[in-house]
Amino acid sequence: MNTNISRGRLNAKKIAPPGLSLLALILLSLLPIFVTDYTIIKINSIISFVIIAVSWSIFSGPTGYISLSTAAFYGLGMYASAILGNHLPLPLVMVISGIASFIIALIIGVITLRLRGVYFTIFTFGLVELLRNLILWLEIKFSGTRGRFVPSVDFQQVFYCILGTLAIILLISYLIKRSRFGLALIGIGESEDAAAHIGINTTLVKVLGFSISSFAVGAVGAAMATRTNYIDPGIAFNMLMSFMPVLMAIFGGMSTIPGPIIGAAVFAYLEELLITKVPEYFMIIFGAIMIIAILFLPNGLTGIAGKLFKRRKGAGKNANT
Amino acid sequence: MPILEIENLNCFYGNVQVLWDVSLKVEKSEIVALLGANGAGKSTLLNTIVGLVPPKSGSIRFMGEDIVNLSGSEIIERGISYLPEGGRLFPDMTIRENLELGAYPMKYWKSRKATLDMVFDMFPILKERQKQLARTLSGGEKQMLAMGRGLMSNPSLCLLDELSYGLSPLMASEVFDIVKKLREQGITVLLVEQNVRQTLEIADRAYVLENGRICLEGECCELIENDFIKTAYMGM
Amino acid sequence: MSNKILQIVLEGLIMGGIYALISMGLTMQYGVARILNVSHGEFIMVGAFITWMLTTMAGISPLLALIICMPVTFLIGYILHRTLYKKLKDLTPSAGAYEGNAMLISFGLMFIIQSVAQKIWGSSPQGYKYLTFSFKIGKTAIAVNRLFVLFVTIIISVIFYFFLNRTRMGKAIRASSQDPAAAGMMGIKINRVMAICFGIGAILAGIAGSLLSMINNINTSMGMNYTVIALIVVVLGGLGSIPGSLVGGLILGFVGSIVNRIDTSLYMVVFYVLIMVLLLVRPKGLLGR
Amino acid sequence: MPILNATGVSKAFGGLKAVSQVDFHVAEGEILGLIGPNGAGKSTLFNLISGAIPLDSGTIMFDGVKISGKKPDKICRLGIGRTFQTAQNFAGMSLRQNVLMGALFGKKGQSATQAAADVDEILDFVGLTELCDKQVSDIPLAYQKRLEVARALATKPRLLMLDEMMAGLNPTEVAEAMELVEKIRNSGITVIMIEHVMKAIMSICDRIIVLHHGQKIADGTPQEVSSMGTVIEVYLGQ
Amino acid sequence: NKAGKTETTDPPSVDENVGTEDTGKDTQPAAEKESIVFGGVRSQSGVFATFDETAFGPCYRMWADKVNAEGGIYVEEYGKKLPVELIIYDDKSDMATMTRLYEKLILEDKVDFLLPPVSTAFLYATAPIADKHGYLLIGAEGGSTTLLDSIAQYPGFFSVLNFSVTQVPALVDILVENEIESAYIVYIEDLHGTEYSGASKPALEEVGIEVHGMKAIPPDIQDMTSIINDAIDSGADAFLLFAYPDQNFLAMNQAMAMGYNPDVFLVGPGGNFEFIKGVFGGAEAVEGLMSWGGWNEKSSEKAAQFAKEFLEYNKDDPKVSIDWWGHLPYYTGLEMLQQAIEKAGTLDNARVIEVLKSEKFDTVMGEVWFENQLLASECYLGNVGQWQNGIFEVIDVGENRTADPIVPKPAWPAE
Ligand SMILES: Nc1ncnc2c1ncn2[C@@H]1O[C@H](COP(=O)(O)OP(=O)(O)OP(=O)(O)O)[C@@H](O)[C@H]1O
Ligand SMILES: Nc1ncnc2c1ncn2[C@@H]1O[C@H](COP(=O)(O)OP(=O)(O)OP(=O)(O)O)[C@@H](O)[C@H]1O
Ligand SMILES: [Mg+2]
Ligand SMILES: [Mg+2]
Repeated sequence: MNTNISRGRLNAKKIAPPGLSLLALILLSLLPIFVTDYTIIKINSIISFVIIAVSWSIFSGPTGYISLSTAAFYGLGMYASAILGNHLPLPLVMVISGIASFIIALIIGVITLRLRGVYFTIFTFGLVELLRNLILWLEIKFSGTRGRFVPSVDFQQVFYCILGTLAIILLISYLIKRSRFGLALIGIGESEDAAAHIGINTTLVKVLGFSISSFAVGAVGAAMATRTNYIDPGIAFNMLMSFMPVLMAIFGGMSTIPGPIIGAAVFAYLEELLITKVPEYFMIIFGAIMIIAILFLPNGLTGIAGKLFKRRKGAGKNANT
Repeated sequence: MPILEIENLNCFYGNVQVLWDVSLKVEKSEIVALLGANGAGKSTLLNTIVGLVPPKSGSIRFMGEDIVNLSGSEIIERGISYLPEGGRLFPDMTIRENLELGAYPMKYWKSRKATLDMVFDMFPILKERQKQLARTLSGGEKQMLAMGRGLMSNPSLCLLDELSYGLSPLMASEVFDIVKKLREQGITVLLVEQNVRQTLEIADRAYVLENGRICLEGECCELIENDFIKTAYMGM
Repeated sequence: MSNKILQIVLEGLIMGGIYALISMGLTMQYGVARILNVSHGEFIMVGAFITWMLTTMAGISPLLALIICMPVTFLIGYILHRTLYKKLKDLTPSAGAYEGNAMLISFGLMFIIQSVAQKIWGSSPQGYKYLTFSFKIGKTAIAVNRLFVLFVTIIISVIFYFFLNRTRMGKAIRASSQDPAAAGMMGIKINRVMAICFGIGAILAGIAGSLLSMINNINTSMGMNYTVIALIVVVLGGLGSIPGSLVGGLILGFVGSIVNRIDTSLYMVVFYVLIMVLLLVRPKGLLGR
Repeated sequence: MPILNATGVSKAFGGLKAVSQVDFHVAEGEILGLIGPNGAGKSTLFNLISGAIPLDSGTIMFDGVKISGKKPDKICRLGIGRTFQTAQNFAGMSLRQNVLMGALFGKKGQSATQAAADVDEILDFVGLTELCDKQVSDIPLAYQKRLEVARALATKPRLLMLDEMMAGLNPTEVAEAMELVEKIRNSGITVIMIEHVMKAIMSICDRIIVLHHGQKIADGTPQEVSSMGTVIEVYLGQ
Repeated sequence: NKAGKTETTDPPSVDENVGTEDTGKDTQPAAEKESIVFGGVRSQSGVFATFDETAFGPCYRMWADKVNAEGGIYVEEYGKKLPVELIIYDDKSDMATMTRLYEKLILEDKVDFLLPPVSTAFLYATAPIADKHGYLLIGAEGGSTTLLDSIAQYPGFFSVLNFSVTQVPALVDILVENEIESAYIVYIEDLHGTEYSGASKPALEEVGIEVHGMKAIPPDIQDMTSIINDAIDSGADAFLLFAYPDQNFLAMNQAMAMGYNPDVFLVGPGGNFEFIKGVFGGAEAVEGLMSWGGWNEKSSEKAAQFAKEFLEYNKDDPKVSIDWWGHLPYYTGLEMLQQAIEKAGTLDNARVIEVLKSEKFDTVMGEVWFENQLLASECYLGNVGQWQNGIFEVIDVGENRTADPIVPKPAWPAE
């Protein structure tokens, strides 16, 4: 990609250097040697949130189309795992589930992406509820049951699958951010009309963006279903799953790649910490922390990092003159 | 005593200074025009007068009293009404409701019926269409409504920003007629316009703002012959 | 046959009316104050529990309790806006960022309110009996408490309509929702108006909660369901459109009462299909522009 | 052969016939003025040509290709650029990046290096070089409109549609803008412009079309049109 | 606050425990063992919080305090009584959180024994985890026939609550005895609802009771007018509602309001709680209402004693009220576990499982034992109950009966 683009203002925000991420991934993959099993399980769950938050912000970050459909693809992934898990190895189930999510998102995208703003948001939200109720109804009416067991998979295998997905989604996210496609997504977010009139096929870009951001969610859903052992429509299509990535991305700061990563990691860790240390007051403290964090870090966690950085640079400049 | 007197006003957006030592006076029952290139700071000056942009330094006196630290609604209550660029009507409210909101401060709300009649007298077409939603009006009607709304607070001074913006020539001349009508009603007008010729024809005096500084002022009948104005603002 | 129709209409009106109340409340909060208040349902729950407490413990009539509920919920909403959201607004310059952050704050509020309520009132269902008798029109039994709720909903809606369309504050609210900056130029104190809107949203939620407690049992985790319904209705009707919320709520009520007769468990499925189809046909909601 | 040919173009919003049964053509290399009272349907006509909104009936041919029914990005890539009445820019980006977007996406297979080179040239052409690193939201509205022109030019159009590019300019600035339009035409681009500034329209347009209530009421040289009774009555005034 | 719970917020004691356990729970007889740690993940917030608040929650807290008051559980291996320590986490009613936290209890906190999570679905998800790590798990809330198919896979899994397998036949007997000829069934669309409705329909039809209607309702139902109207129109003698308190209470409220009063009115879980009287303004409101479960002070002396102690223990907490279905078996499960540990003389789960499978235990329910990992059906003190004069009477046909059923049900009280 031409330097003129990456030198510009938008890309000036530090993109996580791929080398550093690679190192982090390698360290993570060596983790099982050093830490306890439960730590792996915990990190596994945190990483799954990171993947979801990063996926979400691939599309919703630049375009401003706030999607609440994460739970739909996550749930589909869980069902894929419950249905296929007995016959196929987990990585394959994840790939199938990811591709299925991609295709379904493609179809949904074609139908919905002419909606704008909150209308799109609510539509995607409705999608989750629709799927939940539809599957519930189908299960009751036709299979006469409601839940399903998910074939269990060794947690280390799940961990490496999740880690692999993380690597893939980070790579995709990084590539998109640097590509013409990523620029088109930003353009759509800034002014969709203008974007269309300078030759950007907005429908195609949006639909593709939406589908790419759904792919990994489906895969993660399939992997994480093996951690819950048992699912039913209420468990698989859980609204909170749709809200989480939004909260995490805003919490971390939306416009950069590290934002959602940090947001998701801090958020998930904090929750785990509170839930085990102060289960009785967890909700109150968690809510209060959220409010305080937003009030004092309105640009998310990475926002303060950016501000500190700028201030130091500014101070340096002043000192020179 | 001038109705509006501004002295050495300096304004900033963040760290960028937009107005530099601006001083101007408006006498009662005058039409004063404010001319200047795009981005010269004309709208900023009006915004500062009505308290939307706080000045860094300088004074703004209205009828002899300093109004720099007053809130927007207090300034309106003192008798200044502001017609922002583009009219800024409430599109999903009727003509009548838009007008009523012009008299929002309690002081005027009580007498809104009487003022309404006065405005309807001035713009009979608004009276006919009281119930029509603002969004469905034509460009010229919108400007009339915006002016009518500005008059609802019985102002002694009207600040008008780019009245003829985007209007057809026919509409534009209608709007200039209305400004003349205001003066006949004894209302003082400070007018920002790009339509320099027509403005100079109806205004009494004018100031020229360039890059945030007043660079020229004078009677309109003189300015219209001024070479600088001719070359810089009338494209001759 | 006519019995069935009467039943369907009444059912639709009663639940639709409550949905409309809830949604109008959310519209006030989102339409003017730009807060997609995810904790809206928690105000419903609080209203319901205040009514329940006053009724069962203090022996007050639920109707009186409903009236007491109004200032209480208003104050909670008003103060929350004057403190939290005002502060957030001062801190977040861009409108888009404010909307996102405001939603996050309301998420935090949701957790806190729900958890505090659970500490006070527990998690089990609660209820009381109010006007649990019926009369008959033809062969149709009509429950008086539900009819009463319908009656109150209509009165509240009418009052609300007059407030918005006829009063000075009402007009200021509508103006602020259409162009807050221009409203400021009219001398409208925009921050106060927003706080009032947030408070009114809370009142409407509180009233809905009160009414729900008269016909249904309540529990401290009931809020989220209603938040979801309100969100959907608000979008269905058209963002920021009060009549839209009213129409949307009623539609939802009627769909419910019709589908209930065909296959109750299909209710939500039909409902979401309907919403999605409607949105595709009218991408800005029924009465949105 | 005309570069653009429209026949029977109509669009209604609800009951309102914003554009009805309009036939017109644009000859290659001309500057065509589009005037008419507020709400006459001028901007709507632009929207129909550029594909921003679908038309109810009629056909529009561009350079022998039927463009009615196509999406805006296709139409842009066929060679029609436009600006909007209220400037639509990528507000969070710098001026340079805005123009770069046009250069990158406006033509198929445009290389990034080529696009970057074009950008500098175009910024210079429209006179925005000095401001090019500023963010859009920091520059005055009139410049934002000029930026739109630059971005449209970056897509390498053969036909450029300008919607009230001169509104809010003072006469001197109008004169500059007129120069720019002529420069654009001289570089081989056909121009359609909507304008209420009569002086500009009368002096640079080769031909003028007048719309009223969505219908074409006049079509001719500036002299012909400005002396027509109906045009004076509904638009120019005395 | 109960003593056991405060200890959960006290990490040092947990950590100490972990430290000692790390040296190898199975290999060395760790002489320093100070307490027996029971860990559980319960829904203390969210939609299922009501389970922990009213069902199993009060039981395990009371049990832990009672055991500790007596000095603890005697474990031969250590040669002394060890006090009970509880680690309870909140899963906020979320399945994924719940399963993960059980893994934390097992892998990180290395608790000695597990306490069950809330509800059937959660139990299903937990059973494989417990089994994988060799822990025993005695389920509390929940149970279902699907369980019977999979229970053998998890040899350390036990269930104490009676469910459709024993309850539906008991109900059918009562209906037959009272010459009920037709029934109208409403059920919630979930495991519980499908199971009970699925089991009831053939059972009723087999004895010649006609099923006039069978309607599924979603959990978030707001209005049951149409269902009540349909039930009225069907003219069925019995109205059977297999749902949870939320739906049950809504149906009761609407039935009262609409004057629907069939001969038999039975609701699923919810009808068996003491607090139901308060919800409808007094005992007379629920007179004649049937529900699942069934034990009361008349069932046995031990049951009476338990009820007394339970009320005494929870008298300061208005949120807790007695459950005339589950509380007795839940508490029984805990007592069985305690006695099994004492009998095994070790904290080794595998050995305790053996004891649980083979021995009989003396509990508040009398002498009880497991049969195929379920509490033997003879052990239960009742399967169907009916409110009569403010008492939840057992009306099973047979010796458990504490009062004759009142059929037809008396009218709902007038306002
Ligand atoms: N909210 C704002 N934040 C930052 N800069 C601003 C803001 N509003 C205006 N400016 C800048 O201040 C300067 C003066 O703007 P102003 O709108 O007052 O000009 P104007 O004379 O009214 O121009 P126009 O004829 O385009 O209306 C311009 O450079 C403009 O970009
Ligand atoms: N998207 C739309 N929905 C509904 N009505 C519309 C829409 N766009 C335009 N209109 C209406 O169509 C008519 C023509 O509008 P248009 O914008 O084309 O006018 P115009 O000739 O460009 O006027 P102006 O000179 O004021 O810009 C107007 O009455 C306008 O209100
Ligand atoms: Mg201006
Ligand atoms: Mg136009």
